[in-house]
Amino acid sequence: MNGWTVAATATLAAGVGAAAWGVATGPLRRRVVAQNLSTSLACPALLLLSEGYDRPSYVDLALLLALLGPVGTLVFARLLAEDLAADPPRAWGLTYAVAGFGGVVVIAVCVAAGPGRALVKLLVVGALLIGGNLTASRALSGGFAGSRRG
Amino acid sequence: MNRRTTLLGVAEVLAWWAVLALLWLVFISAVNTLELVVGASAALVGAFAAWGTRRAVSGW
Amino acid sequence: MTRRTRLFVAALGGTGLAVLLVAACFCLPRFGGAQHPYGDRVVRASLARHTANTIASVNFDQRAFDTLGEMSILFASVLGTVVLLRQTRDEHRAAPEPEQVAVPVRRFALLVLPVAVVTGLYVIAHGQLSPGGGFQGGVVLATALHLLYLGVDYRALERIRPVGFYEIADALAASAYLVLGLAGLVAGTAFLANFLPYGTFNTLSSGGTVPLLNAAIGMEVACAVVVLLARFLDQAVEIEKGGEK
Amino acid sequence: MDDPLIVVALVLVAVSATAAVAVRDPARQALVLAVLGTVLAVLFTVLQAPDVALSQLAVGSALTPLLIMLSVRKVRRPQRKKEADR
Repeated sequence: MNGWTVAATATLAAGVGAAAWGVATGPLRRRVVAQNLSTSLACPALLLLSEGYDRPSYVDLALLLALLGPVGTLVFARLLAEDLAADPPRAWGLTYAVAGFGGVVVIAVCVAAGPGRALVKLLVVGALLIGGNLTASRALSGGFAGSRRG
Repeated sequence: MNRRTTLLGVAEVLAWWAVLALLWLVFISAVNTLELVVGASAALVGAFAAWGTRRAVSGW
Repeated sequence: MTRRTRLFVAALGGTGLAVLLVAACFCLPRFGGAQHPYGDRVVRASLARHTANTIASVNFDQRAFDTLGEMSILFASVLGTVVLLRQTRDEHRAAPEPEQVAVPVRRFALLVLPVAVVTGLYVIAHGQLSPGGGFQGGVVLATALHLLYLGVDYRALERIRPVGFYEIADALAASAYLVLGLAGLVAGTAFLANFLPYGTFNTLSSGGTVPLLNAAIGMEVACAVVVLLARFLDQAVEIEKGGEK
Repeated sequence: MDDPLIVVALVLVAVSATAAVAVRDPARQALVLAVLGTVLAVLFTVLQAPDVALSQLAVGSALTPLLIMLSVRKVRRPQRKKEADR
């Protein structure tokens, strides 16, 4: 164990654990937000693990999750639009907090990586992660207005 | 499709190609000729995908 | 035999099985032990064939025949879906209605789609070097295409997704895998043997047939998933009960 | 087993898998299933199996939810139409 893996353990236990609890209980508006946050917390955890195990190729995992996690949330935002329109989720504070946490992790991993192409790759992952997270939250709270059938 | 839209389309594909080729260059770990050739072609596929989707969206 | 005796026999058998399983579990090697007889041999073999990612070497070289089976399973299941979810005589198609999507979501989808395509191709091309490969990259490619449904609407997706083309490409990719296997026979070795030169370790051209088989699987998976999702989307969005209106 | 990281990942998988079975509504089940996919990918990463983790991420994060939710929409549609006609 080193500092990176300890941080990853804490992120998983506190963050993803809370998200797993949130997605399993409560009203639908809470569940979709928890699902969105679970991917945006697991992605920093994967970045931390990649750094902790000292395996740069594990960054691909975080890249894929940052890319596909928001797509998964878009699926729910799109196909549950009618249920969510009646009871839209409001959790912008939490969303921004998690996005900020993702940013902090990306910056920390970037500092550890040092200048080079690997740094730019990490920044791309970070941009996809935060941008995707915020866009997915936007989609959940009324991103699909006139959804009757299409 | 007149000359102006053709030129705009070509410019759009080229711009996307440049961005995506840079992205490939960032993803890979070691650079060599074959890597660059494969990256350039993959970026071309991505650029055409971008062009095609934009056309599909605004083309009605 | 009465119901009671049958239950007794079943309970006896169940308990015996449970005891044997638990006893067997105690004889297993410890979790994460230091001895990996199979792993050591696999790593040695994959390094001898200049394949940096051992998993890719197992999937597409040492056990390429297993992958052929897996690919056939995917192919057959997609075929089954196409047959099952076809439009029957008592159903009709209703044109999907346009969807109003918030502008940031729509822009996000249009921006991320090409990025996801390039990422999918990157994952396929580097299957023999880093984690990833044909299956993972193919799924990413197919998912990327469906961003157009999620971020815009189904009509936009239908414009750039001729299903017939993907069906043909799926079949072509599946046969490309077979042809690469048969090429081994022609080259004088065995079916699906790694007959090409191994190349320089840790470059894109290393691993002999591994990158080519990887590419075939990537194309097969991407097209198969697109066809599969096309059937599901048709059913969920367009096809409705009741005859022609 | 003495690595806390592995223990945390295993517990997360056990909890979300149990929740996926316990939740009754298919749409909510799909939500739990998406989280289960992510957590499983983390477990595979912790066990040093990045290839499997990548497969799990690719399939579990977007594809499986999409298939399930499309099926749910197809099943729900006749009901909705009846409600609209009423």
